[in-house]
Amino acid sequence: MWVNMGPQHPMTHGLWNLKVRIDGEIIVDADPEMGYLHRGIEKISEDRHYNEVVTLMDRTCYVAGLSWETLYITAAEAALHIEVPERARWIRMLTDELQRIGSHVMWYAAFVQDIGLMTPFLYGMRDRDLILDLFQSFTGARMTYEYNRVGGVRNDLPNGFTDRARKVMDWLMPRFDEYDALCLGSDIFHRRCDDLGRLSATECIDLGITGPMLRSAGLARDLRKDRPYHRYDQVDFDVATATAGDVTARYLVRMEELRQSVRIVRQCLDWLDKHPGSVLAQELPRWLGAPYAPVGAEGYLLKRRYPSGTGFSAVEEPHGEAQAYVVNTGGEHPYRVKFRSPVFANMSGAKSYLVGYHVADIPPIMGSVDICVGEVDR
Amino acid sequence: MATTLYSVSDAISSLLLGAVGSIFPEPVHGWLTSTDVVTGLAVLIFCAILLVASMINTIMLIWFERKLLGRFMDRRGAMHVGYAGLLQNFADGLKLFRKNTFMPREADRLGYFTGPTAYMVTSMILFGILPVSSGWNGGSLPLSLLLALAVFSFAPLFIFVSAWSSNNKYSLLGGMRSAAQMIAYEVPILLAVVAVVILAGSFDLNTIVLEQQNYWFWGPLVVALFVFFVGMLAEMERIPFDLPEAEAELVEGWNTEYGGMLFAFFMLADYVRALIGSLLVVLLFLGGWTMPSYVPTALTSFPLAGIFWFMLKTYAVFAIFVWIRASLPRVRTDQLLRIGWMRMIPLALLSIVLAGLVVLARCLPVFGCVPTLGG
Amino acid sequence: MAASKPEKRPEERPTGLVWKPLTTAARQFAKSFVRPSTILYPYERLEDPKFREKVAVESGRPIGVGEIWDNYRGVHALNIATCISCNLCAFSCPDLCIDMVTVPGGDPKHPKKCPQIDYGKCSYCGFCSDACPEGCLTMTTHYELSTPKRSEMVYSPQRLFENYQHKLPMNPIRLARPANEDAILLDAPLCIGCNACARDCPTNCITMLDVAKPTAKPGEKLPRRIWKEPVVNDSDCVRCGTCISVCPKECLFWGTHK
Amino acid sequence: MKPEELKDNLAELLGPRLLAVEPFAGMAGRVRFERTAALELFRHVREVLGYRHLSMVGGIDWVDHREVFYVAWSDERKEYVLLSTDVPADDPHLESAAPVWTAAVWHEREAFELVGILFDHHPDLRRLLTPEGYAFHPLLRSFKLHEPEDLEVKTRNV
Repeated sequence: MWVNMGPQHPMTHGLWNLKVRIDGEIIVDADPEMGYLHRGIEKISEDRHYNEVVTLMDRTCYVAGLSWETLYITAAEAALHIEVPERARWIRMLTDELQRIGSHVMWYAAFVQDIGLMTPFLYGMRDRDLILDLFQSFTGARMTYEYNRVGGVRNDLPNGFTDRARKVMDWLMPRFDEYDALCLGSDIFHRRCDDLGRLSATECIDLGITGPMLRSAGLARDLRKDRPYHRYDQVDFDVATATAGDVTARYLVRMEELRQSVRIVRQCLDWLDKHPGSVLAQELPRWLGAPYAPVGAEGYLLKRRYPSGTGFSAVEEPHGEAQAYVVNTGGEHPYRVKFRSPVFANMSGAKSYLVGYHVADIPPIMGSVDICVGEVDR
Repeated sequence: MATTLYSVSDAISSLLLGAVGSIFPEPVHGWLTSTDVVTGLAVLIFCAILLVASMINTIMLIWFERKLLGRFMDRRGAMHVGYAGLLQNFADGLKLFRKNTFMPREADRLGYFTGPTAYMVTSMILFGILPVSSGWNGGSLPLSLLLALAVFSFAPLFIFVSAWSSNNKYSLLGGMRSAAQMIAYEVPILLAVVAVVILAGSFDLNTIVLEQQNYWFWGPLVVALFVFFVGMLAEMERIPFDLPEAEAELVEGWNTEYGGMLFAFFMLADYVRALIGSLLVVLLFLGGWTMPSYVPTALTSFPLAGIFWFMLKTYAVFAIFVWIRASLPRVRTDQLLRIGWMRMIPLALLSIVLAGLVVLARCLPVFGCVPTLGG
Repeated sequence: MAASKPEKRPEERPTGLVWKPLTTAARQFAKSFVRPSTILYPYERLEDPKFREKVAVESGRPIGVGEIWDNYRGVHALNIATCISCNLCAFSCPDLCIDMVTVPGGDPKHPKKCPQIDYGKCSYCGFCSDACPEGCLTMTTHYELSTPKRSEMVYSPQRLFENYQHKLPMNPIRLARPANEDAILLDAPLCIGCNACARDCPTNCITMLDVAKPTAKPGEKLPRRIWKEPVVNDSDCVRCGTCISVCPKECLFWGTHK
Repeated sequence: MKPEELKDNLAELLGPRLLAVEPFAGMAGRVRFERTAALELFRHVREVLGYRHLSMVGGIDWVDHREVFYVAWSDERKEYVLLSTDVPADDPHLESAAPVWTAAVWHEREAFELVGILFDHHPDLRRLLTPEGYAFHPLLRSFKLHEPEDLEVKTRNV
């Protein structure tokens, strides 16, 4: 019997359809169907200024907007040959890590709800709100930040931000122990999640699965360590790994990453306290600094050509490894923007980690993938 | 035994009929005040009181759960309608009442409408059986416990009927799970109740409570209490055993296709069953309306004190159900059934043995009594 | 894969107990009676700093420490009096939700145009207020915009001006603007001296200066043009590019003074 | 791995079908190859050079031709490599990488539906994001989002 789980279904956490074939309560086949949230962000980007694409990035992944902003903007800067001030890089690293905390806490909230825990869901939402408060205090919005600009970030951190962020971090650390008590401390959680959705590291690599799912299978692959971007080579942190490759292992990896992110955030705050400076590059082409000149068709009003180039960037987004590929042919608009969404790849292997388990296992397994449909469909 | 609730309604009935009859001439007056008519109206009034009281209790139970759950989750629960949201559930009920009753095109008409109604009715019948305080009950039967459990276990049938007839894959899966789960947990519940019956020597709930005047049964029968409690969690389909309506994978389980008042029936019946589960726990293990002798008499002798203490205990037991709901995830179907058959039944059998031992111990010369079975 | 044999977990696992979650939830239960984290929104508002302090003290959460709300990007406020109709806000809008509409107060030949914002499309990115050279279009922290009619989501300049007059709290965050800004340069041989740029310049920073009419060599035909050329006063120029877009010969362009 | 090393390594295998190996910021290099060499190159890159993890497949429409690029990651070398090839716009066929990298299945489906690259021997070449039976390849330059007049009006609206 084929059952359509979606596009309107409590398990999906977004708009997508998981078609599963079941035999009694056992899954024998699975086929995810995507595209319900396809907005053509790559196409719209071709008609926008480099800076205006940032507004789309917040909507690409609605739980990790700033990670996607930095992903796109680093690729765009590489394509435009622009150097970024040191302080802006650290601020980007700070925002990436705050966003990772926000996203993982959001994941925790959604995941525990899948296995029937309503209480931690609200704890997660409550704690994520503090991260959103922090974001709001320097970006001006709670979810759609529009904070990054080509050449840096829009504005510096407000006065007293670092103290505020430290207070939030201090408050969050004991909350993570509370999360663990509610999940790992419960035998039922282990009954539900152990040996579920198992994947070995080799399978993960073959299927293109990255992020916490891959690390839970025992491979310590983290772009922040392997290919340091921003200033990750200057901060201390450990890559969280587990060995079992099942749902519990993914939980453990994400929880450990939360704690490591707090560690990185604290180092960033210390650095930012000591090193004031400019946050936006000074040598920007006319149409990249604000305000924006009126434009006609591609490059039509520009007598001056800018060097073309191709930019590639890869960041360790909360869901996995995201990449952006920006082609600049010298106009005000990018010629082509291509994103690689980690969830897209993680979901493409759905069949291999669903078949053989029960229908009741679908929510925890798909929950442990941490699906954000916005970035899958783009 | 003439129950107090019935005598109250009888009095109301004769008063009412006397007053109405006095304005009519003789033959009508005589007929109105005859015993048959008075008794007939008394039964109706009795039912009305029971219905209203149990409905209000059920709705207050929902409010109670919402508020408690809210506090567990670091929020407030319903706040807007009435003081602290007291009237919120009445408003919700009114909203559901106003909604259109619809039926999916391919659904089976008979089963689709019969299922929720029968589920509701069988749940409500139990209020006529369970005593609330000494004398405050509907029918006082020598086998009221057995009848209560028999009626209680009708539910899977009607759930399955409504699930199957709504012609939805999720409903069907939920209905099948529900039936399997309820049947699986019927057995340990009955076995645990057997332990209580052995100790009390009666199937009559009144007698069981009276037997607990000296000591509540949860002391000697803690294993049975545990089994009964877990079994009730499953029967009531509450987290961690709420698989039939596990909303993460089965949308809403067996009531996916229901809306409006039919959905309200399910919702209400669920809470009726939750209330009855809590009532049964109190009646069987926590001494019903009796209080230990060291509680000052002033606290146990005011009017309706029995009902007060009884309801207090019931809500306390329900609060534990809510506490569990707030902190545990749900288990999987196969695990649930395995727990039911492989853990709960042996424990229930053990509790029967324990009950027998307690009965035997009672006849030791130290206690100075003779062993009795069936007082 | 499901088929693979489950291995032994290295992480230890609690044995058969659910005690820890129960106590954790109970602790939170006790705590929430002091101050649950819900805010009764229409009655209690986090914009009020005193209330924020109260919540923070009672709940122990670092909520709203400092000026969190003051930086919010909400509905716009427009000071019509200082608006120079430069059109930069409309150009910079990624969602094309800003229209320039005529407001009373301009001369009939060059009507004054001010932004009208369609909040049904607006994404509150703040590019327009970043772009505004006069600082007359700003974002306030006001965020309650719900309305039963779609047409009411379109805010006319007058309505935005009301926001300004009501002195809603302004979002103080400003873009860190790059120091070097390009200037308008002239490709002189192409210019025909038509005065279009000077006429449409919102800041009147373009003056048409005479250029010497060259003497025609024998046989050569001088171009038919007015012998004037625009000169841009860079300190007054807001870089709106209006002159570039109205230039019929496309002889103005962005560049840097060498 | 330096681009030169990469070039030496691949030149032996592909000969003239290897067009160029250019340096690329943040990567081992950008390998441009003839499309006939696709499967051979993919196999070599994955199994001999160890780029086991396929990250991204994308297409670019350059109007006269289309470019397809593959990004792969090696855990041993800890770096990416970019493989790109051109296919003519009127015959956008390319050998699918799915037999080599399982991960390519969905990525190539996406490249097919958005840029219209036809991957030969792909196990399941259906549309992924757009509805079934959708007639367009939206990321082609010929697919216009809005009429150019819109922009024209906006610019002149001073």
